[in-house]
Amino acid sequence: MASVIGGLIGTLFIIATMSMLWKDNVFFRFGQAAIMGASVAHYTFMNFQSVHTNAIMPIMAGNVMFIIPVILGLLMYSRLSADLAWLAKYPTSVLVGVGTGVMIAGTLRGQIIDQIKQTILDAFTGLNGILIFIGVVTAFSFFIFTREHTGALGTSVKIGRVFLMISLGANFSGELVWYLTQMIGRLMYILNEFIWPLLGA
Amino acid sequence: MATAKERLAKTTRFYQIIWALCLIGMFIPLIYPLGLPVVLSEPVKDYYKQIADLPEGSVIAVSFGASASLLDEQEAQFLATWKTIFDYGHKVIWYCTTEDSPIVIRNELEVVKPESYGYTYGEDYVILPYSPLGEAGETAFALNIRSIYTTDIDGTSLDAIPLMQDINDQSGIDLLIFEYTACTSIEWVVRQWVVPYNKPVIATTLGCCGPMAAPYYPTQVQGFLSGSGAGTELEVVSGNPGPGAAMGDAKNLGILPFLVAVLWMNVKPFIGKEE
Amino acid sequence: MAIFKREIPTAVLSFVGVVVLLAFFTTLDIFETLNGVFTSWIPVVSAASVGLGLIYMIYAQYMNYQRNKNLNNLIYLVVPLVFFVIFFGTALVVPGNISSDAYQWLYFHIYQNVGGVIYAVMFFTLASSAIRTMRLVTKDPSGALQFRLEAAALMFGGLIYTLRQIPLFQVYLPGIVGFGEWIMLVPNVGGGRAAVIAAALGAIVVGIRTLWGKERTTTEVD
Amino acid sequence: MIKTGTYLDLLLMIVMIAATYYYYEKTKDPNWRPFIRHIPALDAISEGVGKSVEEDQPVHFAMGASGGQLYSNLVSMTLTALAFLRHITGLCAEYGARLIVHMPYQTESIPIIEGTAREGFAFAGKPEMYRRDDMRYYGRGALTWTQGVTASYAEEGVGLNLSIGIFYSDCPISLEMAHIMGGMNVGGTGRWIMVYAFAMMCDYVFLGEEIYAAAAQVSEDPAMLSGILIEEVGKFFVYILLIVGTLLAAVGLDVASLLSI
Repeated sequence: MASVIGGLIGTLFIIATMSMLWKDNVFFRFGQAAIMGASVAHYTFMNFQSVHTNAIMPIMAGNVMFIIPVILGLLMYSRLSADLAWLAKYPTSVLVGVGTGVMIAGTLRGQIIDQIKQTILDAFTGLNGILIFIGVVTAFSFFIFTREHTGALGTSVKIGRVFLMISLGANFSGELVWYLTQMIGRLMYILNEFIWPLLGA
Repeated sequence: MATAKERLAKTTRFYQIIWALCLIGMFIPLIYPLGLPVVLSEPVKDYYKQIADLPEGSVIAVSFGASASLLDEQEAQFLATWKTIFDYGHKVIWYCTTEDSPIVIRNELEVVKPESYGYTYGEDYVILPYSPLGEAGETAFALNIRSIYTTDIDGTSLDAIPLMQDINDQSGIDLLIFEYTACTSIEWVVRQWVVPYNKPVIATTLGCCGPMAAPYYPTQVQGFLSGSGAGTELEVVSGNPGPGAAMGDAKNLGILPFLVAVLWMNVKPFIGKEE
Repeated sequence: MAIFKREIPTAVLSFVGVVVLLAFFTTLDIFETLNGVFTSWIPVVSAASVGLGLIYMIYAQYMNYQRNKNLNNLIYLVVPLVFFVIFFGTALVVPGNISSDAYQWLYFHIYQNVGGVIYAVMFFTLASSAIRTMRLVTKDPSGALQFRLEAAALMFGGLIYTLRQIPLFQVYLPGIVGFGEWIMLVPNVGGGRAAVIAAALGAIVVGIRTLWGKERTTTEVD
Repeated sequence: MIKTGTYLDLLLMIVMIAATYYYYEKTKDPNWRPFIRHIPALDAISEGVGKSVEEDQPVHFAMGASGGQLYSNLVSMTLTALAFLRHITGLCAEYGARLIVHMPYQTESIPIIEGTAREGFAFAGKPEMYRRDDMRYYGRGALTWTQGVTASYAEEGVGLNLSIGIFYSDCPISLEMAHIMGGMNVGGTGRWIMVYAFAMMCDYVFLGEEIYAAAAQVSEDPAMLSGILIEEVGKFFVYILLIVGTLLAAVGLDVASLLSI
């Protein structure tokens, strides 16, 4: 019975959210507000638990280095006070500094040089490789901003935009079928958690 | 000339009919399965091969960034991957990088039952708790696992877990499986695992992220599963049936009204129909 | 005092960032060690500051309601709080925490369910916009038919890759799998790789500006 | 001391730092105005504002449900959106069009967004056109934002809808609704994965990185302008590597090893 009730509640939430497609209404808003509270609760709990497991427990065990990130994390809350908000700049600086450092380090090789290397190697592997090479060279020319796209550059950009558009089409398709799967998943939920148990199947 | 509101009403009605037809199309195969076969793609075959070709007993780390809301898209991938790993007798370290991952992985292992493959927790597999690693955390993990995790998900010290005795950093890991749901996060693994250590990496992700992972395949990321369709393919190639088959079935009829509508809109100008 | 508010935070930012970069480029152990320390702090700092989201949410919904006291804004103020208490309370109080049956029930039937259906809704709106825009030929104001090359390329990539993902077409449309794979692994890689390199250069420019202390948001926004 | 396998990375890094220094010095000259190519979608913005006035419809500005990120690596997109907000307030003040701003859910960005709009109107000599009621906030969550924005489009009408910033799955719905309401969509995002939605649904689109160049043009902000030029130096480097590498590979040299130094 508990599972049928769960299924019923879940189904009502699904219908409330889906009802937006027909018309904006109070049930849709209720569903959205509920998930807002639930997700913040889940995130808050899990992150506090993470601080406890991955920082407080090591500190208790004598690994005092973890005191620093805990203090930095707490300094973030100074943003709540207009006078003390500047203190939050310290943890932000560490977050941004480390984030930027690790990003730049890997980007140079992983997303620029290795991509160039692969493009060159592809060019000698056959027709498909040549197409990839042409695609990269021409599509990249679209991102040149200090020259007007006329003459040879203009032609290159026109070809490049076709490659970019095919790439965008593939993105669209991946997204569409993903959303379709999500809908099917929810229909399966309604069947398996509500309708079949209700019918005793 | 119709007003904006009239136009809105008319357009919306047309779309609502298509939507309803799509919904009906999805429902039918869920009740009367079609059971169509699937055809395998290269990134999925390579993904499978990476796991299958490892020597038995190799250590696989799974950077597990699952989201509960997106399980419809990824559950088939996950279940088939875990079963494949167990089939080949590899050891696994899951480390949870999103708030949902600990719950998702525990629930899935209840379904897959590692014990039925002769696995023992702590010796053959281990789950590390949630920590919001992000890109910097991936760097730290690769450098020194214990700088991020000192215990497993149950609070047992890593030093007391047999599997973790000799594994301190990336050098103890033979293959990384990177699970992510924000398409650009594939860059993290390229930057923090592939560039500095040239570590073999395969990825599991959403359908929309596949085209964005493709530029890194097959040299930087050796294989990837993108979307539930790839999950279904892995079920087939690994011989481990799962929830992907039913999903695939429902897609068949669910997408048809959309395709017909696109076709109709393209034919319309030629038969003189109004916009 | 101003130095503590601006110059020192900027110096901290530059210092940690440059250390991480030096760890990547040099073989000196000191940088490698510091890199390990700094990067291991990040998850703890992020996790410890997550409560801010909760406070911001309550404050923003409250202000919104104050600005416009209607039913919708009241719902947005009260309902999240109620569900927050239910979820957080269950996770905290019930034995077993998030592994307890009670939390699993809430998680499975409400959290996962509503979270999932949000994306399901998108299928319909995305489909309708595609129906509208995926047209090879349109009529110009004079009534003449015009072929649109770029729209055709987008449609070509989109539809072929869609058909490739649907089992029905995999079975009854021979070659569609190979064709779909080709779209993804050849023209998509051509265009996508160019976009990856361009975006990477953009990220490096912002990154250098940030480490240099010239990025406005990190230096001026309080 | 330098790690093997990072020489080329280091070279590129030095090139980019040198370019940053060079162009930073350039920005000290108040008359420095580098050439940036014409971006067609830019003209469409003023055309759209004019259309809004003619049709007596409001101009909408959206920077994405999650478009107020100040502390992530997407911050440059937030700044870009703010540059456009400043630009559109100026145009609305000039043409006398009503502007509705749909703010993102990151509350920390609200002061800077409101400040930018207020400043924009004040600078154009029409401070009274800044209306707090038209600065909309919809609470946390992408779908509540999408729903609030689409409801606003439906109830208040759309002349021009300028959507620029950080967009996730929110834009397919909002752009579609603006179009259905007869609005003119102009916009773009730097998140490549969502660019398809803009390409499909906008009358005029900024494709990917174009938003940065366009923002630099409309803001005439030296920092933004120099950013574009520094990137161009990087692009030049990329082309050099591509050309030289291909030539060397063509004569039979082991380019894979050469590019791995």
